[in-house]
Amino acid sequence: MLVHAAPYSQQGALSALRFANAVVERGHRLSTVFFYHDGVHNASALMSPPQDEVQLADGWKRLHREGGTQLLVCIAAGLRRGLVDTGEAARHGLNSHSVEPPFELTGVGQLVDAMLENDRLITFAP
Amino acid sequence: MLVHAAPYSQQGALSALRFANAVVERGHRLSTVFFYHDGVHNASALMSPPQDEVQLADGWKRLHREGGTQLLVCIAAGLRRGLVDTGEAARHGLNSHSVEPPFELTGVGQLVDAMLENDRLITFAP
Amino acid sequence: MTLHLLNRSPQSEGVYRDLREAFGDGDHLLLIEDGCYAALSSGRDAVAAFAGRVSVLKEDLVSRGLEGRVDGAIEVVDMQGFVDLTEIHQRSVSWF
Amino acid sequence: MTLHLLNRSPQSEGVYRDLREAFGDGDHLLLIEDGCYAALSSGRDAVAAFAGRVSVLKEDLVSRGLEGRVDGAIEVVDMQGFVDLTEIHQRSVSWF
Amino acid sequence: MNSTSGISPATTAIDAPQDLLIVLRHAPHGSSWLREGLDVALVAAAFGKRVGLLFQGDGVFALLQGQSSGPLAQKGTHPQLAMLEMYDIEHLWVSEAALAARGLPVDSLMLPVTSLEASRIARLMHSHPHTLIF
Amino acid sequence: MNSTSGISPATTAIDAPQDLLIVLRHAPHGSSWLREGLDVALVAAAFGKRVGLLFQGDGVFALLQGQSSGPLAQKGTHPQLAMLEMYDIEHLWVSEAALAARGLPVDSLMLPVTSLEASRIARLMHSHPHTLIF
Repeated sequence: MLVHAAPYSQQGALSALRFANAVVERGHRLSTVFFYHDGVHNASALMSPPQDEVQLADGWKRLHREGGTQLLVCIAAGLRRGLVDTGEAARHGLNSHSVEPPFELTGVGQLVDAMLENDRLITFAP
Repeated sequence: MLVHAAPYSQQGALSALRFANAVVERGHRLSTVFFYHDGVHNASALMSPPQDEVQLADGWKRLHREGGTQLLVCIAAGLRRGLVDTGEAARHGLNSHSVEPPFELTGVGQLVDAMLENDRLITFAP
Repeated sequence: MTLHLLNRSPQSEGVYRDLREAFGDGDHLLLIEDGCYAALSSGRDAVAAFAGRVSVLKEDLVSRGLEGRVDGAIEVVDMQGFVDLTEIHQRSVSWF
Repeated sequence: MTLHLLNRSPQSEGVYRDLREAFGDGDHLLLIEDGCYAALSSGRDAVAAFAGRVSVLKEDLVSRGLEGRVDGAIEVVDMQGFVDLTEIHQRSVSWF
Repeated sequence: MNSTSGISPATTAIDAPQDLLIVLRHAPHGSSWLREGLDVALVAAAFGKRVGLLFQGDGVFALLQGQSSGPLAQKGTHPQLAMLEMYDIEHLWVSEAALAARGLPVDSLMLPVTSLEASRIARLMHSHPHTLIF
Repeated sequence: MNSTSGISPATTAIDAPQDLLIVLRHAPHGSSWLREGLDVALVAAAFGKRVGLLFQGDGVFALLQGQSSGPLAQKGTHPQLAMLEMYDIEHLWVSEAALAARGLPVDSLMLPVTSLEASRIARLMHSHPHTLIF
């Protein structure tokens, strides 16, 4: 699954998570979610939506915990947009970070691999 | 000035900064830039674009330093999108933050005030 | 055979135009998110080229208050139907 | 008198349509960013309703390779001209 | 031409410029534009400003009856619209052409609105000192 | 109908499906879609995959000659396009209708491309096992 849509700005991230849940419920394995373009914002550990709104990050983490789905964040798209894990923060001299496991920063090559290795790829756009 | 556009995803943030510089060069005072919608991402202290690309954050800070322009970030739009200063991080139990001075988290009321107090408002959209 | 997903209202005429070029024999279109507005009779022109091969996602219709307003030629599918469509078609592409 | 800013290509027909409704006597349109593509002769229909009251931002034309291709009826202004327009007009609105 | 649903005659006056006009061009649910535009309207009203709303383009879909919360309990914008009256936001205008293009009769909407033809929309914008488009 | 600029006859074959087809529908500069789509193409090619590109809609503006860097030295996408050949990305297709609607002759573009009418675009997509739209 490829997610280009940012949470809270566009519906695409909600649609993606809802579809992911439905696929898993059907008994399929969802091996990888790759976050690209503004979709990288799904990986932010700093989102604090109001309590009575959807907590998207929890949904993504549950997919990982319960089905082992990899949550991959494009590193090039992410660094430009302020998505950094502790390693990248140190390398860029930042005293804060915004990406935590199970989200992993990775290269676009992983998207290409995932596309060719899996039966199906579905994209959720902004 | 009202900025809805995120850096690196859309040209709007670049256009806004370029226009801001031109206005100041002309001798006008730019009292306030208000970041709303995806424009709140301009306030991220964690953006690490490649060295050979535009460093937008530096441009915004220079406006503040040289002309006293207020850099206001909508707190409701920002919290949903992972823009938190140290105070909000503490309040939400986060061990990292993404917004640092001279950017300030503030309410939409400040946008309304700025709109009514200033001669001109110009919006840069995504 | 390709499943095309489209999430833009008919207001985005360019994306409907490009989809028409790319839509082949045996393909299917699923309208999701703001694409649901193309399932109204006012959206008939936008999707006329795909006649008989268009579905729309029920959950997105319901939240928009569109459920009773769908053009008769368009099939309403729920989330399970969405998953079915991705199983039936070898691949999907997303237009936006 | 209002200065209208527009940053979408003519592909986004809906925003041009809504702007036409809102464009009043004495108003002016400045095309910026991807709005520049409406300054080509192929964009003539999109901006016909604003004839004689349309400018396009030079810097955005240049980066897109459009400088020599602008329709004769449209005035090219640089960043200083953009600032001038915001001084002349009491207010501006941005369409996207 | 100019018609209203007849419920609130106050909304017929376009000669009652408010402090701020908010133009809503985006449909509910698909993006946060509509919600964030309405947030500005509600906050401005709470700060004592007189606010008018113009629904244009896909923004008219915000006025459909029967909307509900979205997938994963995503909030809709209809609860915000239901609060407008409480905030004294009573000047609601809608593009006649936008309604017609979408086959929506003005009296089928969830709120009483005044439908305006194009020339009156241009006049509406001229009569307001401040306009924001969402 | 099918025409090429004549510089590279290899690009005429639509019967040469690649591992991955990237469809580019967005104009340069205004958003990062074009850049990020081309990044995927270049990385896939660097990983040894055979990649074809289809320019559709406003994506055809990516092929205009004479582009340069943007405001505040924002990089354009024309340097990425200039690198395609080095990455062995040689199958470049463009929508004939998209060019015509924008008044762009196929031989005025910065790269040799094969222009395709609608029915051939549908065939092109069917012949590729993987397609991504940007």
